[in-house]
Amino acid sequence: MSFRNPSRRKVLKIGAAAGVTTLATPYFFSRGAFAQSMDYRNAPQGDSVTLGFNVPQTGAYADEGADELRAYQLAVEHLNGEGDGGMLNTFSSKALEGNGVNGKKVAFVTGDTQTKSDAARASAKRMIENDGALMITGGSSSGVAIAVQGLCQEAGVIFMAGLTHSNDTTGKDKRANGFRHFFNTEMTGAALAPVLKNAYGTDRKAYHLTADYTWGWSQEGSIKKYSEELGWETVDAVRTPLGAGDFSQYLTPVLNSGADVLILNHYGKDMVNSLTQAVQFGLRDKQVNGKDFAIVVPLYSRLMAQGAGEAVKGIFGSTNWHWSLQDEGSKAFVKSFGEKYGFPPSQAAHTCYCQTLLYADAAQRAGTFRPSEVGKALEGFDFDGLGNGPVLYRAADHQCFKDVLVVKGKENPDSQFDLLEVVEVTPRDQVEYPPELLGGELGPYNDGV
Amino acid sequence: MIATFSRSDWLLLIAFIVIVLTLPWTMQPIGAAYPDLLQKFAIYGIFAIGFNILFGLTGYLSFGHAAFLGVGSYAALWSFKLLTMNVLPALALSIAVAGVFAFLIGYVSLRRSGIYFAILTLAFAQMSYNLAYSVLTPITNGETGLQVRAIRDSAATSLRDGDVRVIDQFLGIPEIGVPISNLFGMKMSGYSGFYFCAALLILGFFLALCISRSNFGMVLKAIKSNRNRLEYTGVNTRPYLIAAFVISGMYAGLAGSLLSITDPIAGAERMQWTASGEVVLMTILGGAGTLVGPVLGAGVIKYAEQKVSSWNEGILHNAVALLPEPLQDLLVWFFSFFVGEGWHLTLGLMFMIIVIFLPGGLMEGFRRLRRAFSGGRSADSAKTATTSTVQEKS
Amino acid sequence: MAVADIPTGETSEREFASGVPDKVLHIDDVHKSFAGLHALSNVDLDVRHGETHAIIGPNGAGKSTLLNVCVGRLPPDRGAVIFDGHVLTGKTPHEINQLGVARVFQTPEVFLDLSVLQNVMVPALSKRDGPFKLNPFAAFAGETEIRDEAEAVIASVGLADHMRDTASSLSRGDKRRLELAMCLIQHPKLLLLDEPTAGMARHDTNATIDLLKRIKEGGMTKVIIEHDMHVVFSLADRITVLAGGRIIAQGRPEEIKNNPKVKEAYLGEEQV
Amino acid sequence: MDAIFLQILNGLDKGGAYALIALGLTLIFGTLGVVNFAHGALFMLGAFCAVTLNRLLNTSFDRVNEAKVDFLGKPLVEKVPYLEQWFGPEVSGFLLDWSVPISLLLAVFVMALIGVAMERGLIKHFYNRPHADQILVTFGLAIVLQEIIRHFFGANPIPQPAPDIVAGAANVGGLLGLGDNVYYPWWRLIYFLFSALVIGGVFAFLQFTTFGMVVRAGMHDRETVGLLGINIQRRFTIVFGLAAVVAGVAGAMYTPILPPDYHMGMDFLVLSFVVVVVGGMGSLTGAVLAGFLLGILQSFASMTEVKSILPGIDQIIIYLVAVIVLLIRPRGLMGRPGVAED
Repeated sequence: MSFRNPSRRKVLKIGAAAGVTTLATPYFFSRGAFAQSMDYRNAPQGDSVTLGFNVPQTGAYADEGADELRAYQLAVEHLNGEGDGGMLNTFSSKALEGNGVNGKKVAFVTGDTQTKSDAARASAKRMIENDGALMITGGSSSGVAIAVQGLCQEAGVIFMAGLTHSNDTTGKDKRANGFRHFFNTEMTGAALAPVLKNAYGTDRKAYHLTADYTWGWSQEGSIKKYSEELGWETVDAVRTPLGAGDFSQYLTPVLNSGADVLILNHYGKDMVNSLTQAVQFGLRDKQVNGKDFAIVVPLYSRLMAQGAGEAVKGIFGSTNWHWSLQDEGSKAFVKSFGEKYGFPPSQAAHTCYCQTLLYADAAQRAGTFRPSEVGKALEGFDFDGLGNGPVLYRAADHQCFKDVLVVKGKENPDSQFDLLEVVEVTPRDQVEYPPELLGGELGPYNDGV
Repeated sequence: MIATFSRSDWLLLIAFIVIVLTLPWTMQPIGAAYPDLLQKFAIYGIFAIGFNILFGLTGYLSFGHAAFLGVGSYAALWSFKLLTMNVLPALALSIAVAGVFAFLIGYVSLRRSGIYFAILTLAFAQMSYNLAYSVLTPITNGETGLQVRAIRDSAATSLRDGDVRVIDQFLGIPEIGVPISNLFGMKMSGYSGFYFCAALLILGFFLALCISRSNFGMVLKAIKSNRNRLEYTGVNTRPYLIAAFVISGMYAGLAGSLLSITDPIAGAERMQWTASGEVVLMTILGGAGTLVGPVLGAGVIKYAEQKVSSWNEGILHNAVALLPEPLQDLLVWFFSFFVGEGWHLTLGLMFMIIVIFLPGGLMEGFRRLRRAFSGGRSADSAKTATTSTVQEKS
Repeated sequence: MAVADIPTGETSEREFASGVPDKVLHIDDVHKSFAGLHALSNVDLDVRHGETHAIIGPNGAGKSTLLNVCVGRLPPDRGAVIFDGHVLTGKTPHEINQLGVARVFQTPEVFLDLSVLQNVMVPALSKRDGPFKLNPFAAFAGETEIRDEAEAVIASVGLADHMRDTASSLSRGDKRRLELAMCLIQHPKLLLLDEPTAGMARHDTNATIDLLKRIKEGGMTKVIIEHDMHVVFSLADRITVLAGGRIIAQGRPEEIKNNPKVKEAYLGEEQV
Repeated sequence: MDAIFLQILNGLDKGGAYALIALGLTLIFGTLGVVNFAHGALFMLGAFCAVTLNRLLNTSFDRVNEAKVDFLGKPLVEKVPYLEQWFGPEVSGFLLDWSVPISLLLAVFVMALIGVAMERGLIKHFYNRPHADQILVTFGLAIVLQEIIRHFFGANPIPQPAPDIVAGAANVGGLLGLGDNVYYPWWRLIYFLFSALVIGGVFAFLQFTTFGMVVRAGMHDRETVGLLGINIQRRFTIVFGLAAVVAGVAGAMYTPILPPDYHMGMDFLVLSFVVVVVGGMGSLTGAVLAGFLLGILQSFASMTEVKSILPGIDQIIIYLVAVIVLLIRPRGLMGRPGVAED
């Protein structure tokens, strides 16, 4: 990622423009301007429109955040007609023409969520209040996503969630101004179950280790629900403290519990550590009840899986997207990302890129950036060509429904990126659920006036 | 009591009020004049002032003050959920709950001093954080954080997911969607929220000034100076320490309450030890034991967290756009270590430099500057400067 | 600060007949040993009202231990210390001070960060307001009466010019004066002085003797632990000699001067 | 029964790591009187010595393999380690496999250097400053160190596998005649032995050498030792170096158990302080004792049987024990009065 890369520099300069202009504008003037067009919050005044990219730049998910930021910059480039256009060329909607959105150049500001709700909200508020951002996107954990989504609802801007896997984001805590492209634990459960059945049969005893917070519980619940439907028995579900580091004291009881499957409802560093250590304890090579012992990691992240190294081999899990997919959209995205940065994009990068494109497309189709109009353009939107096959943005809960990938740690990887192989693409209709299932209420749109 | 303020105290108070109230204008050139950051300046200023009452005056280093901040936030949120969206009950409840919590923790922790005290407070705060994140989720809503919700339809909905707000319902205050915290109808977001926080900051500063100038404050300073001597002077230091601990806990509770008032969500990470560390850093950065220092330190750290972290390479390039290309690249390359994602590095370096060269924090830096400017004139003025140091500190 | 951690032992306050009414301090059969070593054994001592009582003895005689037992820092293994009808044994230092016992330390202990005036105000207020008073709004700056008195006491010890200086800027001798002022403002019934001239130059020592003599004229009861015989014989009305934790002699200065036992105990010590 | 035996093993293993970090921390505190908040960062730096060695061994040149394609469909550019080129795959494979144990050599050297540089350049100026200043400056240093590491190695954990031969689990039950159901990872057993060795070594060093005697005397009464005309300053530097080396090798050896990332130092910092304080500031035996005690208690508190009685106990056990110990024994298990109380 060299600073000499000319195209990147150009984007950066445009990206910075918004920040600097607002920096120099006394707030009374900008408030005055705002007052003149009391249309909606942060209605763009000049010839550019500012988006806010709120990603973790410090803390455990900093690498994931950095990858998200790369994807955002790429998306902005493509929207402004630079680079090779990426998935704009394969996107089923042809509203965008590569000359910005609604005739305005796309600029952006960035912020650091630190993977903390408080910091993320503060950062988003800065982008809304100070930098005039009219859409916030990003994030690498569900707590943060829900917190920022709530904020955007109050402030009256659109929130396009980044990597957030908890059901609550578009369930209990859904908001009219918030949209999610990423999948959730419910879909993971539905997608994994048939694969697990094929691989391990219906007579299995599962032992859960679950990160002791909302996402972990939600994941554990979904897997239990679907695996028990298969006929699996849940031997025990043990909660582990977030950031436990050493999981040995939770792993040793597994050995003598009579279980023959270990399900690690962990993400990030917890997943890396618990998986590495589980393999060290010989769980992957054991025989129990006359069967090979199996480990399952419901939510995989390739970036994080790199940290577990060899330990991921043969371990099943689910993922939103993977760079090895061979559809046109994925290929176009991998190509333009890979040529710019020298390595393939992660699923976090993919979902963030898609969200930016989807937002821009909706605004273009709506002909305005007004949140309620953009939202309506997204609601019930059917599209294709963004790497996941045909997708629906469901109106009832602002959740995308698409095929879910079931992946497995690759036995003989070709390169450091080649860690996972797609074993099954669970079709969309198998992972769909009624919107009432997860509760919550969207409420009305808020345009911020 | 007010009669006991010296002229310089009055000047200090007036200057403080003027500076705080004009922040929306004076902060413009550095891009910090927007409501959220201004609110944070005021809120963390209150937190740091309160922390300084314990640490700056008595010298007891608590590593667990974030626990009171967190408890205050949760208390305010529950007041919103159960009673009313009016902020006054929330404020009162937060301060009271934080005070009680601080009393319990202080009563136990203050049996020890020095590092042992620091670790005890750290242990209590970490226990609060760990429990709030996991098993206490019914009260705290764990990772997601406690939020204000619409009035619930039936008693079957849990209180986390649906509110009751008995006072508002009784008064028949209408609600559309999720309501906003308010002070008798004035909403507490944006600039009105800032001025509300600013008013409380000024009040908090005034109280701290009173305490600092009072006999009570003098005894606290004597504890820091020589606790053993104080015991032989007939003073029972333990209740003084507990009182200081509770007062500073209540300040933290107030700050936590304001966090919830300006932004109605409360998360457990507010209680983490790093959050406790942050207020220590603010206080030391500005100057422990001084009145203005902690507020200044809070401002600097919040500014770094919000603004320095947002300066990406693009903004850097614009900042040095007038320079020739290679030089630009070099400068941008160099500074990109310290801004954007590198802002933690800046913070770390800043602390090292301050602690190594300016043990009295930024306030000592200002004093030295002042002395350097006045020192040239006469030996007398140098002496006044030293005595005014005492004045300032006392 | 370690005081609070020391087990306080028997704290029940027994009724003690104060015996002779002019006895201010009565040390009754005090024993104290550290790890089997007898620091004090069988110590009986009476201090009369208004007298200056010196306790002398060679190094390790148990002088400091005795003082520490008196101020509540060390609990005795046996026996009791009765002051003015109160049993001091088991009381905390601040309680003992509130009863009217003030103490000057071996190395001057003052509040280094506070000004001279504040250093004196702290004991003045603790005398007036008791061991704890929570009123964050009351400031002595507004209370002329008590402040005037403090300023007078400071002037009386010769620190009038340093009223607003921080204590840390004072010389060692001045710190000692300040510490004395801190005790005097409380008008204690009993003043305990632990080697008040230790480490001082002759000039400062003489100045301190003068100061203490002036206090003596005020009729305050004092117990001095001292090494320097010059000081002892300048000030003391009565002297108790400790050696090996026991009292070996007691009496007026001239009696002590000629006591063979005392000479024996001090054999080899240059000062006698 | 097996379960309890395994939890004891877990506790010993965890305790070994805690004790190693706490040992250096309390050594620095006891001799130099400095509260070193950068000690976690030293642990992290040690771990990154292992990563660095691995990277060095993997230093490679590009070779285009026309037969394969990369993710963009271009000919695959393979990275060929120079080692492989020079010594053949067998030697390089062996070196890479054993890189973690080999990295101990690097860690000893690098950490001694870092330790001495840190003491000479920064710490010695803080001997007479208040503990709060020491905490802050070393905390600042810790942030700086970890940000530098992040700059070069990123934020994600980096796997460092143990040598193949000890990568799996040992049939401990079989070895001890407890039946065939008790397996424990070889590397963790090695780590426990390793920590016992290092602890023993440090104790022997302090107990049986003249240097150690002076240091112990210095821990007891610094002024007197200084008065004896012994150059205690130079010894302090060496002690700090020693503490850094202990933390460093502890970190390097821990990498197969916990893939290192830039933040791991902070994660261990609070914990190691709790261990030191529970043991008693400045007490070496206390630190070791407390390390193992907390490790074992943590393991037991995590058992489902215990958690069902006291929900969430495993989240707070460490802190709870710290509070209880400090309230019953004011200066920790083995602390001396007057130390670190102001």
